[in-house]
Amino acid sequence: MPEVRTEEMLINMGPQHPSTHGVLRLFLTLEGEIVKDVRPYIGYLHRCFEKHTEAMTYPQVIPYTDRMDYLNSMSNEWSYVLGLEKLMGIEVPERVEYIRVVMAELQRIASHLVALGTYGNDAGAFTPFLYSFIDREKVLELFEITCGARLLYNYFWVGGLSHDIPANFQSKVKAFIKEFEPNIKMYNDLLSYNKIFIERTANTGILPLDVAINAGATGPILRASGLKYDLRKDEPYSIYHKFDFEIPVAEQEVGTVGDSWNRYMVRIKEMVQSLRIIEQAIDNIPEGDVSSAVPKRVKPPVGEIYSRTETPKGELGYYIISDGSLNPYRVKARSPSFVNLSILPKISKGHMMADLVMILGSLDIVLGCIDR
Amino acid sequence: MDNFITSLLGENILTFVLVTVPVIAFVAVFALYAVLGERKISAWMQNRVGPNRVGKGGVLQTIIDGLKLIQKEFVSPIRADKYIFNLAPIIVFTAAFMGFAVIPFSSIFIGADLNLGLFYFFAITSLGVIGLMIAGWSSNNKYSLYGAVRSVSQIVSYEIPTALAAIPVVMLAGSLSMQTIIHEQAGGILNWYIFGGPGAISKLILFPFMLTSAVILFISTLAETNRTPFDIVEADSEIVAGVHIEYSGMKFAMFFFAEYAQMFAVAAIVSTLFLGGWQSPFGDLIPFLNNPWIQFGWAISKGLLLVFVQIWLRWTLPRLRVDQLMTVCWKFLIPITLIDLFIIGLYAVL
Amino acid sequence: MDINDVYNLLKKVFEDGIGELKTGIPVEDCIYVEAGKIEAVCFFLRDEERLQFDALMCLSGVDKDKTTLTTVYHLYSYALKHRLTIKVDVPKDNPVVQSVYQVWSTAEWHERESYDLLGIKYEGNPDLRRILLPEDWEGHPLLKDYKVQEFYNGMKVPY
Amino acid sequence: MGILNRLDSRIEQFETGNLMITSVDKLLNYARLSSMWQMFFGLACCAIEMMATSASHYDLDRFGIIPRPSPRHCDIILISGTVTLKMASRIKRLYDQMPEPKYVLSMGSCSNCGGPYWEHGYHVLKGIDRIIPVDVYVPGCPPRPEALLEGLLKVQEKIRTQSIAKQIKKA
Repeated sequence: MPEVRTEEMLINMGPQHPSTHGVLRLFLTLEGEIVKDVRPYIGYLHRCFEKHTEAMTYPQVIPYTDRMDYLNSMSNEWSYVLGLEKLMGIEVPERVEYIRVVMAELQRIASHLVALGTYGNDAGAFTPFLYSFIDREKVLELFEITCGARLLYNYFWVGGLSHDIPANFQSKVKAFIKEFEPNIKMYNDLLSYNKIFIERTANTGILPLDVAINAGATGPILRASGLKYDLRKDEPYSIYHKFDFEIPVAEQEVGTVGDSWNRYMVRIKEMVQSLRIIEQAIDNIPEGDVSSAVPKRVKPPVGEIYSRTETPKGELGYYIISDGSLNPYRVKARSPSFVNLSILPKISKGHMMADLVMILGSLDIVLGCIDR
Repeated sequence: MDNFITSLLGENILTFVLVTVPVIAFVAVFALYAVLGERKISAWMQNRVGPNRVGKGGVLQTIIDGLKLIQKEFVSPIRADKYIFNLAPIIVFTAAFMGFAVIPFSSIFIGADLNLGLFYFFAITSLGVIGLMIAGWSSNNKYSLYGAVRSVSQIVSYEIPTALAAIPVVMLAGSLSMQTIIHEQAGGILNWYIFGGPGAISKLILFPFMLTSAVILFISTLAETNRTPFDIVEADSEIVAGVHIEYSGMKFAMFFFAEYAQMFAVAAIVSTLFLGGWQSPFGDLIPFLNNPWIQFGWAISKGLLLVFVQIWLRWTLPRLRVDQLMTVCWKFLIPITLIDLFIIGLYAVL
Repeated sequence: MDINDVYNLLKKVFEDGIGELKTGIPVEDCIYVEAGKIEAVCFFLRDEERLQFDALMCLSGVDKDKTTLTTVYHLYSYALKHRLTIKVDVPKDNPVVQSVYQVWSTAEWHERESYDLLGIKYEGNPDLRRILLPEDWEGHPLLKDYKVQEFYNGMKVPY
Repeated sequence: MGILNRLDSRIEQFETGNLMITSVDKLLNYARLSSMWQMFFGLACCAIEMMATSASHYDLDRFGIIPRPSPRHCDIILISGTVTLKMASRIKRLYDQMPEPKYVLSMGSCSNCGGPYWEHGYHVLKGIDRIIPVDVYVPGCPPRPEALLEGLLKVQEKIRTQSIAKQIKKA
């Protein structure tokens, strides 16, 4: 019998491709439908964040942090502002802390909703995407009545906030919680426990815990691999120690710990926990002034700090070096998506092309954050 | 008297034209409105409005889409195999349309009542896969090649359960002619083959098996028309747009057209085999409703109902993976249809 | 273990490989390590029972002054929940640092980024190419004396 | 341009507003403006607002605008976000792959002029109009969905003023 000649197929996926979530380019080596090798090429959205920080004053950097991970601007700002506050030794008023917690958790819900919707889209189910955007609009409206912007807020300032919350904010948030809570069950019925969806995602792209830690995975991806670790609990910043909430980790429910389905499911469960935090915080916002601690000139002493917070995508760290002037000497952003994407080649080899799309979607990357 | 036009005019060229034109017109109007229907139904399912600017409530949207597509430049990529590239949409469209020849719209109207009608239908619709194959191949695009390979493996595999699920009806009716099959189901909703066909004993015994066959036939025709959850041929999140990635303008519209025409064709086949085709569900209780002209309404509305189910499924379910698609076909559908076939065959012989 | 204990431990094992310990400035203390020893030191930090730094949080390149580039390693231990900052100084005219890719695979992309933006070369990195900027880009933008090129591929770069 | 190329020079003599030509013009323009298929393509922050605009709350489908993944099926490309120098050549190629007649909408300050990255953004293209022609600019960082809709309506307005005869002449 003559030998069958086989050839590897080299395919460029992206930078324009419906499921690369932006301008990511994947260089695939395929054997039929099986993925032999994946090489991510990034930098198509490199917007020179770090060079900009060196030319701007400290508060001017905040809008640029917004534009890094544009799906969770609030959390980006928080991490940066938190670092500066620690460096300058500013005590933030209690009211500010509460509002920040509420905003960050709302932002987490909004970000996870996009993750959910686009993930459904990757799987070929278009409807969850539209449902999740209906819910996301409600969150955006809350942001909009507070600071006027839908996407990029410039809301957290060093020592305070740009605006106080409006009078009807609390009642609106409560109304949102009431509307949104039953929808989570709807998403579970529509997508999470759909037989086809489970078949597509369970047991694909398994990331073992030791690899996850060694490769620097953080956030939902680390928790889906089975480690109960969340900066909000394990290295509590702000006032998270006051709230009672769980950290969702992967359980042996469907598939294997560390697979795509669990990465997706951890996010759904996190939304429930975020709602719990908001419920606890929203009634206890103390009276006070949100801008009393805002310094006129932000001029930290010579020094450096690595501040990190738990954003929806994982651990976002800013390494800020101050030389005592008005401009930062160096700001390095350690973005969660950047590290999480670097795991992709490790977990997608040997899967099919359709699985690769699902694995990439389960990492929930944002290219603005990767390329900065 | 299979065709009132034939009986009126006899067999001549005018008859053939007169028989073909209404079918073409129907398919054209159907395809246009199925696209619009799909957009409207999906909008309705997703809390949206859907197209509403062109005409009242957007009723002319797809016509205007077509008018726009006529104006588009037709790009043929420099590396594409030009003749085959241009031929492919025509093959796909023709194959989809030729199936309509044997679809009975009424007891007095059918394009051609072949005594091998069902066989002809399966044979001719699978020609479409050749069109898809050469479309994907000649585009000289890796994504469309993937689409082509996927479409061939998918459609060829699903031919088997489609045929196997249709055979029980053929055995019970004793004919491959579409009109005969429908005539066998006369006498109201309970005599339809989905409920086991005419005859009290056969209903009791055959109902579960015929129902399974009907469901399997519906599922595998979904796969043959590349509808979700089996739309891996044009899965946008994986291979962008599959075989028609390089087609623009009217050539692309022809693929679109063919897909929607085929949706109705397979729906009509399912309704002919299992839902009594043009038979009124009330049988002889209300003789007026079995009037040959009302029968058009029954045939079309049963088809549309099944098309609606196809659209409904598309906007609800995620899609399967290639290997899972094959697993469903070879490990589930084919064994189940074989068992079905055996039992129904046993019954038919006895 | 506080930073002094870590420092003493490292000093005992690696002697000359460890530079000074810097404390007192806000907010972070750090230990300086020789560029040629960093891989061994990191292996030790990861595998030593009392330290167990199993994760590299961040790796940053810094243009320290006119003659020096610095690589900063922020380490974290999930097992023991403590952190450590390590710095490696290299001269600008020969910026070569050992790669810590073998220790933490996170480092691969971080090192590529640092090479891309600052030009620090990491010896032993399996794939040391530019990561954010195009392959044919000139210069390393995060250097303080970086001059933007006028044209790239026929497109004007400055406003 | 498809059918228009075939009509070719015969049209030119009708240049000055022949009654029949204007009516055909109107119909064809109406077809083009009512069914602008958009490219399923996002760059940065603005892409999220673009997605929000096509989602249920704002619903671009009302205007007959649906996203298509392949550039060959598209009529309009929304440049939604910062264009970097590395990406610019790819966008140019995508634009070239689209069949005529095609339209470009530049969404957001970044693609209009570089936006907040205009000064120190060494890797940002300062305006998409440096590589491809733009029909409508929508300002904002990012523009609200309403602003994007307004921009799309402006594109429709522009199409409404086009004529077969004039286009042939230009080409």
